[in-house]
Amino acid sequence: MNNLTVHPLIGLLLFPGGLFLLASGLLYEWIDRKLVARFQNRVGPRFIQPLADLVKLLAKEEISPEGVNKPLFFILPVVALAAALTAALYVPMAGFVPAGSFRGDLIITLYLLSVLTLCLGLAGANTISRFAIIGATRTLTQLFSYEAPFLLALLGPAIAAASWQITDVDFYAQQHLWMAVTQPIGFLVALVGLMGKLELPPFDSPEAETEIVAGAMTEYSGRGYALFRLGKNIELVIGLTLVATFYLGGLANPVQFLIKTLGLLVVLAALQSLFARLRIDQTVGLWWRVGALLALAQLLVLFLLR
Amino acid sequence: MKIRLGTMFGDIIRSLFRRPATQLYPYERRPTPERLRGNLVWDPSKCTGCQLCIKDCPSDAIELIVLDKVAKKFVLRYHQDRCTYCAQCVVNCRFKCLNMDDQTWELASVNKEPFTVYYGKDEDVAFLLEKMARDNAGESGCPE
Amino acid sequence: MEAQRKFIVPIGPQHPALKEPGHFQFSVEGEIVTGATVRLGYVHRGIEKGAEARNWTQNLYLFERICGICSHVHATALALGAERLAGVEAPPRAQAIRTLMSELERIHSHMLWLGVAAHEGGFETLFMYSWRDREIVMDLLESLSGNRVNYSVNLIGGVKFDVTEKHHDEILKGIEILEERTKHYLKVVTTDRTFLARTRGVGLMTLQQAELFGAVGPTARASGVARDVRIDAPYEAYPQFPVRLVTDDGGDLLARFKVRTRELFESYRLIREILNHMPPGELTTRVPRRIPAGETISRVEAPRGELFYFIKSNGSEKPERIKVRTPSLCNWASVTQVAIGHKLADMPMILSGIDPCFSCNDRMVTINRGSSSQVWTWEELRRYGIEYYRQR
Amino acid sequence: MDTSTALEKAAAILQPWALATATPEPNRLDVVIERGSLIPAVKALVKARWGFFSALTGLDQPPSGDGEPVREGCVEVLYHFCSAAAVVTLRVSVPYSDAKIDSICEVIPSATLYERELIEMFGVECTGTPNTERLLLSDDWPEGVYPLRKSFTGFQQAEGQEANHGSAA
Repeated sequence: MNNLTVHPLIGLLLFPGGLFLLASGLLYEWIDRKLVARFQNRVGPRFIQPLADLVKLLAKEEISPEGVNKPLFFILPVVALAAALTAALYVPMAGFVPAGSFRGDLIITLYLLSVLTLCLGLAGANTISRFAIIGATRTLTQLFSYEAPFLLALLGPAIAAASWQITDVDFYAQQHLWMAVTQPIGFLVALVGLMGKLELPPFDSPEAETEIVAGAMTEYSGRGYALFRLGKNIELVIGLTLVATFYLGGLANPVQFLIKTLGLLVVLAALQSLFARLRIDQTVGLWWRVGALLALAQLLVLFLLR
Repeated sequence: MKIRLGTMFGDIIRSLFRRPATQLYPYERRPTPERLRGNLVWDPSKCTGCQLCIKDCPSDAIELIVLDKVAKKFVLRYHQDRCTYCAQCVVNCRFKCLNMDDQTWELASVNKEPFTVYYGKDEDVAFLLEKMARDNAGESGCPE
Repeated sequence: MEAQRKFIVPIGPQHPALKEPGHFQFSVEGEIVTGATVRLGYVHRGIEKGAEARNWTQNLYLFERICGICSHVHATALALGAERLAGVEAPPRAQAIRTLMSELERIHSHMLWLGVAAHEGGFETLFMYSWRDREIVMDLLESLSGNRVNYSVNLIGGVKFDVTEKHHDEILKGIEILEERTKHYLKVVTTDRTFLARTRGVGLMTLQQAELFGAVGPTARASGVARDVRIDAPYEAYPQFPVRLVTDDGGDLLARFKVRTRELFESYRLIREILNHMPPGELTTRVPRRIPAGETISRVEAPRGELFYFIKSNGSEKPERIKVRTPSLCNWASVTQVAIGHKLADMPMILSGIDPCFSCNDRMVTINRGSSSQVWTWEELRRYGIEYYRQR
Repeated sequence: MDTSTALEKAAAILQPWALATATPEPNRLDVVIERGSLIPAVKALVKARWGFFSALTGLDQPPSGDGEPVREGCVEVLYHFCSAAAVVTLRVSVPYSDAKIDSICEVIPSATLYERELIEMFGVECTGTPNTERLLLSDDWPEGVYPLRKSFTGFQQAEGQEANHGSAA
């Protein structure tokens, strides 16, 4: 399918990395915002808004607050974005064959996605702002709570396909019935886990504006903030792709990619607007008491049925 | 009472197929209500110069400048930027010469000058402005 | 040593949780709040002092501007007090219109609060919807008075405008939609699992505490205190149109939600009754410009609770002293006490639970301070502002 | 309990400390008391569970010096208690020269906010109120300038007047 003749490195800049990811990240952010707005009976932003925000932030002065480790302060957003971009290499973006693929790339992808959250937590802990520190603690607490169930939920399809390689799972999913049907619990946990990962409401207590302003990102401005936001947007696209690949019958072509990820995004936006924010203790409780157990039960069923 | 998840589900689904409640204000204007208290307008023909309106104005937004008491030559200087649009002056006026317009209510400007409005017969206002200009010129020329 | 290890989280004076400036310091251990202090005064405007330099009518408008949400009750309290001192009473129709406006204002204030509290709890959808529906009552107020806020209904001795047939129908229609929606919101706040997790058992204030702290209004009624000026000491047209007391024994945030939404139904009922039995007659009565000397206490029930005016006249055109005690001030004490032991995440909810109104409390002019460590006087700040804009 | 019986009851409770009583309006009772008997009086009201502490008003009575016998300037502090429609007001007068009053916080803890307002606006020291940091006025408001006293008439003049006042006292 992918028989372009450009140099692979240049190709990488355009697709699946670089430009394509940036554009799709911004696009998905807009769709998300627009959908939430429509669910709330508002108008919502115009499609150019995320780009405008990005350009504005990039053009702004970046202020480094007192008392931070400067190199760390500047490098963290870059690392976060880079991690998110790298993660895209192993995922069937837009339904194409991933740029790189090897045995066990699922684990690598998941950990690359977590690097963003880790960077965020570090960034918050790096400053002396009280809001940022509380935000950082909450970010990391949340990371530890959703990570295990999310991983377990993605393990289900991998076990079914008997491979740790995303392309294999993709291929397997295309051949079989949608795993959202065969493994409904896993699908639910994965979807909600994605919301936790992206700190979307109701799991947005790490950046609850009414309590701790912007959480870990309170002290960030200008470029650093823009990069973090961009990283999150890209994570949104990758996360959606991953869940769609695993649970919605794989991604064979761009049309399928669009339909499936956008469908997921609609559900995600609806979930975002349906609930009140959970407190951090409630989030942790929910994940460990409900999420992890459910995912484990799903795995157990899988093992028993094999 | 039963505890449920997602009690607003019906709302959000319905609103997807509904027009947004947001008004795109500068492009979309609703008609103003009849009683809207906008700009103050003054009809000089009925005024007797009793100054009752000025007495109770909570924000010193109106001044009545008497040019000729006997000939009933008055000019009303109205400071839109000070006005609180409470309509007390309209209530106080026994001759119904004050009124609040329900159409002009967009009062934004980058400087203060347009907010001082002179009401009165054209010749009176012209006379006053000329006099003020003369006084100003005299003042600045005088002291040094 | 202990004191130094305290981790203090400042909320305000500029903070997304507060729509108005106030400064709270919460000392926390982990997420648990161990202490709370409050600092007010960021929106002091010197109204009590200013009142002494204005005549009674001018003060009516000044006091209406104490609060942007419950403006009508402030003017009403002053007008009632002044009328009592002058020994006159506004005609029945005027009283009924004042009451009608008070209740419409209560609806708008409670709807606003519902939205704000939902927003603090991170329930953006409820926030958006309740504010969308609040527009209905705002439109009604606008079409009645000509203004969305600061309606300027009152005159000393009456009201400015009448309620026509057209308004009558308009209001009834609006109320009907609102009632429908309020029923829905009551269902949402009492049955939604995620929202209940944030409100049930949070910010608990017992009956004893509420009485000790002198809480007023819905905050007190949610703890089971039967205290409502409209019932205890009816004013305006409340003797003819009695209100039923709404209380709840819960004492937590959920109870406050319940009490406020149920009060909305009471307001709807009252408005219908007033509209259907509107007394005919004059709108104003004559009141002398000089109010006879004397002291009076004027108490009215604002949306947030009992509003207390102490008015002293010295027989001139200007009042000698007007003391305003707003309901929020009564309820502050309860917040700082109740906060202890709760999670930081609950603070915004608890704060908004009493429906605080900062500008109601702050009525004193101060010298502004710049954001930097350098202290700026108002003049300097003004000059800086003018120069800044001139350069642009 | 209707208003008049409530007021009668309050009058009975406050009888031991009352210097003078008045009923300016049918639903009100004014009781003038000594500074020293404030706390026992408030305690008695609270103990009898008579109403709730509703507000605290300061009233400035500047010195009158022309003609009549010279009266020392004083601040009248009014403690309003409400029970349904009935309002009982305890009136305590404190002279400028010794502007001190006992805090009632030990009896009614929530009174501290009102007391702090009184301290800042009228310069009446409430001995024993837990926190006397600035509540309403800005941190750089000059000491000894009390905005709600009649002698305060704006900023520039106030400083001059306050100085005069100090020298006179």
